[in-house]
Amino acid sequence: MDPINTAMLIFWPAIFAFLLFTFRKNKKAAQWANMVFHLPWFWFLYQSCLLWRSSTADGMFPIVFNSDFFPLLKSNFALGLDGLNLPLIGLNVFLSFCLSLYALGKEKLSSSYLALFALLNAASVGSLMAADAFVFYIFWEAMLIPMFFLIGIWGSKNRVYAALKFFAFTMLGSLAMLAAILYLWVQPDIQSMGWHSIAQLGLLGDGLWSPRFWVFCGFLIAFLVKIPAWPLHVWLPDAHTEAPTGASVILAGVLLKLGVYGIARWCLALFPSIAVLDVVSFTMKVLALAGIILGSYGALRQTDIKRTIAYSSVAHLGFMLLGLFSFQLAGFQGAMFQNIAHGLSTGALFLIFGIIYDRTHTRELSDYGGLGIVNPRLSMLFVLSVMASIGLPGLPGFIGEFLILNGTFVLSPWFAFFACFGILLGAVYMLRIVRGMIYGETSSVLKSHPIKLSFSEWGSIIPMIIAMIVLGFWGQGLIAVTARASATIIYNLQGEILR
Amino acid sequence: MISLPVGELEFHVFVSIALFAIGAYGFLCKRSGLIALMCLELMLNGVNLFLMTFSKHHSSPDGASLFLFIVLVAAAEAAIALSIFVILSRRFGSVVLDDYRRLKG
Amino acid sequence: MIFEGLRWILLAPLLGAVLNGVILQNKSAKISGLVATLASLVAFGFSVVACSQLSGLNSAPEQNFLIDPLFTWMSSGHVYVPFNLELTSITSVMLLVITGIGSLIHIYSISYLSEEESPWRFFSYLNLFLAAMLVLVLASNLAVVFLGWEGVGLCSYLLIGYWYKKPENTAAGMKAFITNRVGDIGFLIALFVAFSFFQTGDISRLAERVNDYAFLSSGVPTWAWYTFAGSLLWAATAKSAQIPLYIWLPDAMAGPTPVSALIHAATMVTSGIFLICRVWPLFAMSPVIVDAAFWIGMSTAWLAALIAVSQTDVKKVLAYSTVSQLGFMFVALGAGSPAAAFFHVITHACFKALLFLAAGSVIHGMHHKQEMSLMGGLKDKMKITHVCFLIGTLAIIGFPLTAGFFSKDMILAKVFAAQGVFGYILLLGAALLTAAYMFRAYTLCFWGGARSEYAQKAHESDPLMYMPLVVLAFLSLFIGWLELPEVFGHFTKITDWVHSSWYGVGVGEQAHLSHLAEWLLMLITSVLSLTVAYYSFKIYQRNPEFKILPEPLHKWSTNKFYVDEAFELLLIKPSMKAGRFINRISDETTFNGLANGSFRFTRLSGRLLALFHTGSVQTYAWHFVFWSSLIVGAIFLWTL
Amino acid sequence: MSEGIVVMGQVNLFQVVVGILALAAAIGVVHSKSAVSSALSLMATLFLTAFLYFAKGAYFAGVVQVLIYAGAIAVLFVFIVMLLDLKPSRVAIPGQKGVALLAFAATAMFVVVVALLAVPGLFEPGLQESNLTALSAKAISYNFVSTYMLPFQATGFLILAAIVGVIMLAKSVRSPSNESRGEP
Repeated sequence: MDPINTAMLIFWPAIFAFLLFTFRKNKKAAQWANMVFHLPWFWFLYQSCLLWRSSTADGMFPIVFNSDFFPLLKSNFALGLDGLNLPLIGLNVFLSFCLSLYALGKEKLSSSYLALFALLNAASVGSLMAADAFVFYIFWEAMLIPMFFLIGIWGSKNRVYAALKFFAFTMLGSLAMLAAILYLWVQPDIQSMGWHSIAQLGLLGDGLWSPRFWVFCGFLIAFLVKIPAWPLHVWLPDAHTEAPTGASVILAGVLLKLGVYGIARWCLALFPSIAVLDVVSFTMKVLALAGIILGSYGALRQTDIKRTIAYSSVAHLGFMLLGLFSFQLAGFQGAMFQNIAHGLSTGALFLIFGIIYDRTHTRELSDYGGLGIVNPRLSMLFVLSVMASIGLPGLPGFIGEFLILNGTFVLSPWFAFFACFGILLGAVYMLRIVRGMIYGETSSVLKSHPIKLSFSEWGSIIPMIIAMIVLGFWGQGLIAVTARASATIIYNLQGEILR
Repeated sequence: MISLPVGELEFHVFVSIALFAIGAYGFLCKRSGLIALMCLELMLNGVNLFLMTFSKHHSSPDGASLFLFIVLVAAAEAAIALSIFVILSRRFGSVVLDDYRRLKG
Repeated sequence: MIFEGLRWILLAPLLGAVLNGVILQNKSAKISGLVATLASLVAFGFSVVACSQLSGLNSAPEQNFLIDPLFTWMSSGHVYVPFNLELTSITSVMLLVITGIGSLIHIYSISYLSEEESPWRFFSYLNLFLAAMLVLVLASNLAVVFLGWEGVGLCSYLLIGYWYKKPENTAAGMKAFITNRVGDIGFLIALFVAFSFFQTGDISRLAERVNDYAFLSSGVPTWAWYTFAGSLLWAATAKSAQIPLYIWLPDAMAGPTPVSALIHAATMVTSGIFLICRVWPLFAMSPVIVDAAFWIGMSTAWLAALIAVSQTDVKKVLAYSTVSQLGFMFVALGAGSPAAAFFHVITHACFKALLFLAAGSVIHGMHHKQEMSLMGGLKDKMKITHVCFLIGTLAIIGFPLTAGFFSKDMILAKVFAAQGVFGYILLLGAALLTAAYMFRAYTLCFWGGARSEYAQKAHESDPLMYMPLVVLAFLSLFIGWLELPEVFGHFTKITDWVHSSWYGVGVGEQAHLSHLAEWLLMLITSVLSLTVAYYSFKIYQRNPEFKILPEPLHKWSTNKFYVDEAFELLLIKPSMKAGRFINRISDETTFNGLANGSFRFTRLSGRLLALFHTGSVQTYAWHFVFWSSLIVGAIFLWTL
Repeated sequence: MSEGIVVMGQVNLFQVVVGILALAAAIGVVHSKSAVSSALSLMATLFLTAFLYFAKGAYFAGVVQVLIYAGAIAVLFVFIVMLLDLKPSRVAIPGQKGVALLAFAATAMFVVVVALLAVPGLFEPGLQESNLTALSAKAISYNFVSTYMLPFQATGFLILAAIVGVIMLAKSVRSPSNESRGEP
C-alpha cells in the first residue's frame, strides 16, 4: 500500500504506451496487450483506494507521493489523492477498459492509436492527481497532444479542422493559466509551487480587480474553455463529430470532467474569497444557464446525431457549472456526482452510436429508422442510456441534477427555476433522436448494413450499462466518497460568504 | 602656421562626419557592390577620425586603441566581403546588387 | 411499525419486468403474459397481507403506518432522501386498487395481445409500470415519489408507442412524455422548496410541519408555502390531465386498450390527486391554490364533456370522459374535501377500467375498428360485454346505489356545502353532459342496426377477456357502499382512512348539511341525470347522427376546440423557431465566426509580412541604416 | 615627455587643406565613372586622412593608417576591380531613394553638429596642454595589454577566422570543378 502505487497509476500507462510503440507490426497482439494492460492498472487503482481510505490526514488534498522535480521552478513532483479526484480516476480507468474491449478486432485502430490512447490516459490521470502548479500544467498540456493526433488522424471527414480548432482553443485557454502560474512563481514570499503553499499565499490582496482576482481568472479561463462553458464551446461539436468513437468517449468521459475538477480544485478551493464575490458567481451562473438553455437549443437544431449528443454535453456541463457555483454542499457534491454520471451516460451513448456508425458510416438522423426491428437489444440499451442522459430518476443522471438544482435553489431560486427548462428541453431533443433512430419503419441504410455486434462490442457496452443502473440506486456510495473533501471546500466558501 | 578662427576640434569632427555621410550615401546608392564596399571603408574612416579627435581632445589612449581595433576589423571584413563578391560575380555574372533577387519572399 | 413485506410488493413486478424484458423475450403471448400476471398477482397477495397487517394495528393515529426502510438513496448537505416504503391507510386502499385492477388487466391483455409479434415487450413494460406506480404509492419521501412519478411517465411513453411502426403512435408517446415532463418541473420546484425551506422531504414530517408552532413562526416566507402548493398543483394538472396540460391524454389512446384502461383511466392519471390528498394539510395552508384547483377542475370538466359529446371514436369518448371525471375530482379538492376526491378516484378507477376493457373487447371483436359509426346492434352478438358496458355506463352517470352515485353525490354535496348553489348547478350541468355522451356512446355501440360488415361479424371475446369484465362490473356496483352519506347511516370508511393518514394532523371540519338538504340534492341529481340518459338513449336509437350541441359549438367540439393547434401555434412553434434562431446567431455566426476568423487573420497577417522580403539587398541596407540611426538618435536625445 | 605640449587650440591651414582634399577624394569615390578611378580616389582619401593624423600628432595611428588601410585594403580593392574587369558602372540612379538618402545624410550631419555646438557638457574643455604622449605607440600598446586585453585577443582570433574564411572562399573560386558558371 506504499505510495509508489499512486505514482504507478500515472507511469504505468506511459510505460505501456512506449511498449505499444514497439508492437508496430502485429495489430491483433497490440489490441490484446492493450486489454491486458488494464488489469495491473486496476490493481494500482485498488491499492490507491486502500491508501486513501486508510489515510486519516485531515485538511484538504492530502499529498500521497512527493519527489523533487524542478528546484528552479520551486516545484516538486507532488501527487495528491482525495475524494474529488479518486472517482474521476476510477471513471477514467473504467472507460478506458471498456474502450479497450471495444477496440479488439477493429482493423482501423492500429497500435499507434492504442499507444496515443495510453498516453492520453497517463496525462489525464496525472493532471487529476497533480498537487503542484507546474506539474499540473505539464500534464494539462500533455493531454492535448495525443488528443490532437487521435482526432487528426483517425477522425472522419474534416477532422483536421476539428483537431486544429480543438487544439487552438484549449491551448489559448491554458496560456492564461500559465500566466497565472508564472505570476504566482515570481511572488517573493512563495516557497514552493505546491497546492498547499499557494493556498496559504497571503499578500495577493482581496476583492475585485486585485492580483488574486486576476490569478483566479487565469485559472478559470483555462477550465472554462475545457468544460466548455457557453461562449467558448464552439470547438466541442466539431471535435466530437470528427473524433473516432474511442476518442469521443474519452473526450466526453474524462477530458470535459477535468474542467469541472479543475474549477473545484484550483479555483474554488484555492481562491474562495474571489469565487464568492457576487460579480464572479453571478456571471458564472449566467454562463452556466446560457450553456444549459442554448446548449439544448443547439442540440434541437442539429440533424447530425453526434453533434446533438455533443450539444447535450454542453447543456449537462452547464448544470455542473451551476452546481459548483451554488456554494452549497448539495450543489457541489451534485456536480461531482454528475461528473461521473454524465461520463457514463454520454460515454455509453457515443459508444453505442459509434458501433452503429462503424457499420453505416452516416451520422444523419434522417438516414436512420427502425433500429428497434433490426436489433432490439441494442436499441433497448440505447433507450436506457438516453433516459440516463435526460436525467430519469432511477438512473445516475437524475441524482446529479437533483442535487445541483437543490443546491442552487437555496441561494438563487430563479436560476434553479430556469435550469429546470433545460431538463425539459433535454427530454425534447433526446426523444427526437430516439424516435428518429429506433422507431418507425426500417430505413434503407439499416436494411443494407445489418447491425450484428461482435462479442467484444457487447462486452464494452454491458459494463457501462450495469455501472449506470447500479449508480442510479447506489449513488450514496459515491456521494460519501466525495463528502469529506467537498465539505471542507464548502466550509471555506461559506466562511467567505459570511465575511 | 596661419590659424583660422575655427577650433581644431570642431573642424575635425566636421570632416569625419562629412566622410561618414558621403560613405553612407555611396553605400546605399551605388548599384555596384564593390563601390558600396569602398564607401563602407570611407564610413569606417570617418569613425576613426572621430575617435582620434576625441582621443586627442581627452588625451586618453582609449580612442586610439579603439581606432586600431577598427582598422583590424575593417581589414578582415574587407577581405571576406571582396572574396564573396568575387564568387557572386562568378555566380551572377555581375557585381550589380539588383541582380541578386533570389531571396524574394 | 417495521414490516418487511412491503419490499416484496415492489420487487415482484420489477422481477417480472426484468424476466420478460431481458431474459425470456419469447414470442408467445401466453408464456410472457403468464409470467407478468403471476408477478402482479404476487404483488396483489402481498398487498392484501400488508393491508390486513395495517388494519390490525390500532395504535395512536400518529403511529398507525407500516415502514420498511430499504437504503439511503442520496444524502448530501440539506438534501437527505432515504428510500423507505411506507403504508398508511390511504396508500393501502390505493395499493389494493392498483394491484387488483392491474392483475385483472394483465389477465385481460393475455388474450387481447394473442396475435402480436413481440408481446414480451408489452408485458415487461406493463410490469415496469406496475412497479413504478407502486413506488409512487409506497414511497415515504417526496423525492422517491418523484422517482415513481417519472417512472410512470416513462412507462406510459413506452406503452403508448408500443406499436412503433406507425409514426403517429410514437409522436403521441413523445407528446405524453414531454407534457408530463412540463408537470415534473412543477414537482421539482415543490421538492426544492420542501428541502430548502421545510428541511425535509418526508411526507410524514412535512405534514407535522403544519402544526408545530415553532416551525411556523420561524420565518418561513409565505411565498414558500404558495410556491410549494402551486407547483404541486401544476404537477398534478400535468399528470392528471387538467386544463392546460390535458392534450396528451386523448392522443394516448394510440396505445393498446389495456394500457388505456390501466394507465389512462385507473392508476396513473389519478396519481396527481392521490399526491395532493397525501400532503393535503400543507396544501390547505394556501387557500388561493385550493380555489384555483376548484376552478381548474370545473373548467376541465365542462370542456372535456363538451368535446366528448361529439366524438366518433369510442376510445376518444372514454378518454375525454376520464378528463372530465378528473375535473370532478379536482373540483372536490377545490371544495376542500380530499375524502370526496379520493372516494371518486376509487370508484372511477373501477367503472372507467370496466368501460375501457369493454370497449377493448368490442374493438377486439370488430378487428381493431374503433369508429362508432361502423358499430351498432352489438347487444345480441356480444351479450356479456354489452351487460358490463351498460353497468359501467350506469355507474358513471350515477344511477342510484351504484358506485358512481355515491361518490359523485358526495362531491356534489361537498360543493354545495363549500361553494353554495352556483357551484352546485355548474357541476350538475357537467354531470348531465356526462350522462348525455355516455348513453350516446352506449346506444351507438350496442343498439340500432349493424352499420358495417365488421359489426355483423363481431363475435364475443374469449373467457380470458370477459372474466375481468364481470369482476369489474361487480366492483363498480358495490364499491360505493364503502362510504354512505349520513342519510343512509354513519358508514364513513373512506373519510376516516383519508383523515387518519395525515399522521394525526387534524384539518378544519367542513360545514354540515341538514338531512333534508341531502335528500333534496340526491333526488334532484338522480332524477335529472336519469331523464337526460333516457332521452339520449331514445334519440340515438333512431338517429345515430343526431347533434346534441347547436351547430357552431358542434363543429368546434369535433375539432377539440382547436386546443392542440393553439398549443402548436402559440407555444411550440415560436419557441422552436426562436431557439433555432438564437442558436444560429450565437453559435454559427458569432463564436464560430470568431474562431474561424482568428485562423484566417493569422494566415492573412503571415502573407502581409512576406511583402517586406523584396529581395533587393539595397532596400535591406537602407532599412538597416535608417532604423539604426533612428534608434541611436532617439537614445541620444533621450539621454540628454 | 619633453616633446612639449601642443595646445589644442586653433586649426591651422595645413589641416584645413588636407581635410577639404580628403572630402573631395571621398566624393570622387562615389561619383567616379569607372570602378578603377573610384578605387584610386579611395586610396587618395586614405592617404589624406593619414596626413590628418600626423597633423594631430598621432604618428603611430598615421603610420598604421598608411600601412594597413591605404597600403593593404585599398590595394586589395584595386586588385579585385582589376580581377573582375568590370564595365564602367553607371552612376547610381539617384531615384527617390537617393534623394531621400541625401536628405537623411544632411539631416544626420546637421543634427550632430548642432548637438556638438549646443550641448555644453559634451565638449568640456580637455586638458589645455594635452600631452602628446597619450597618442604615442607606447601609451596605446600599454593600453592594449591592460584594459583591452580581451578585445585584443578576440580580434586576433577574428583575423585568423577571416584568413581561413578567405582561403575557403578563394579555394572554391579556383577549384576546377566549379570553373563553369552556374555551379553552386
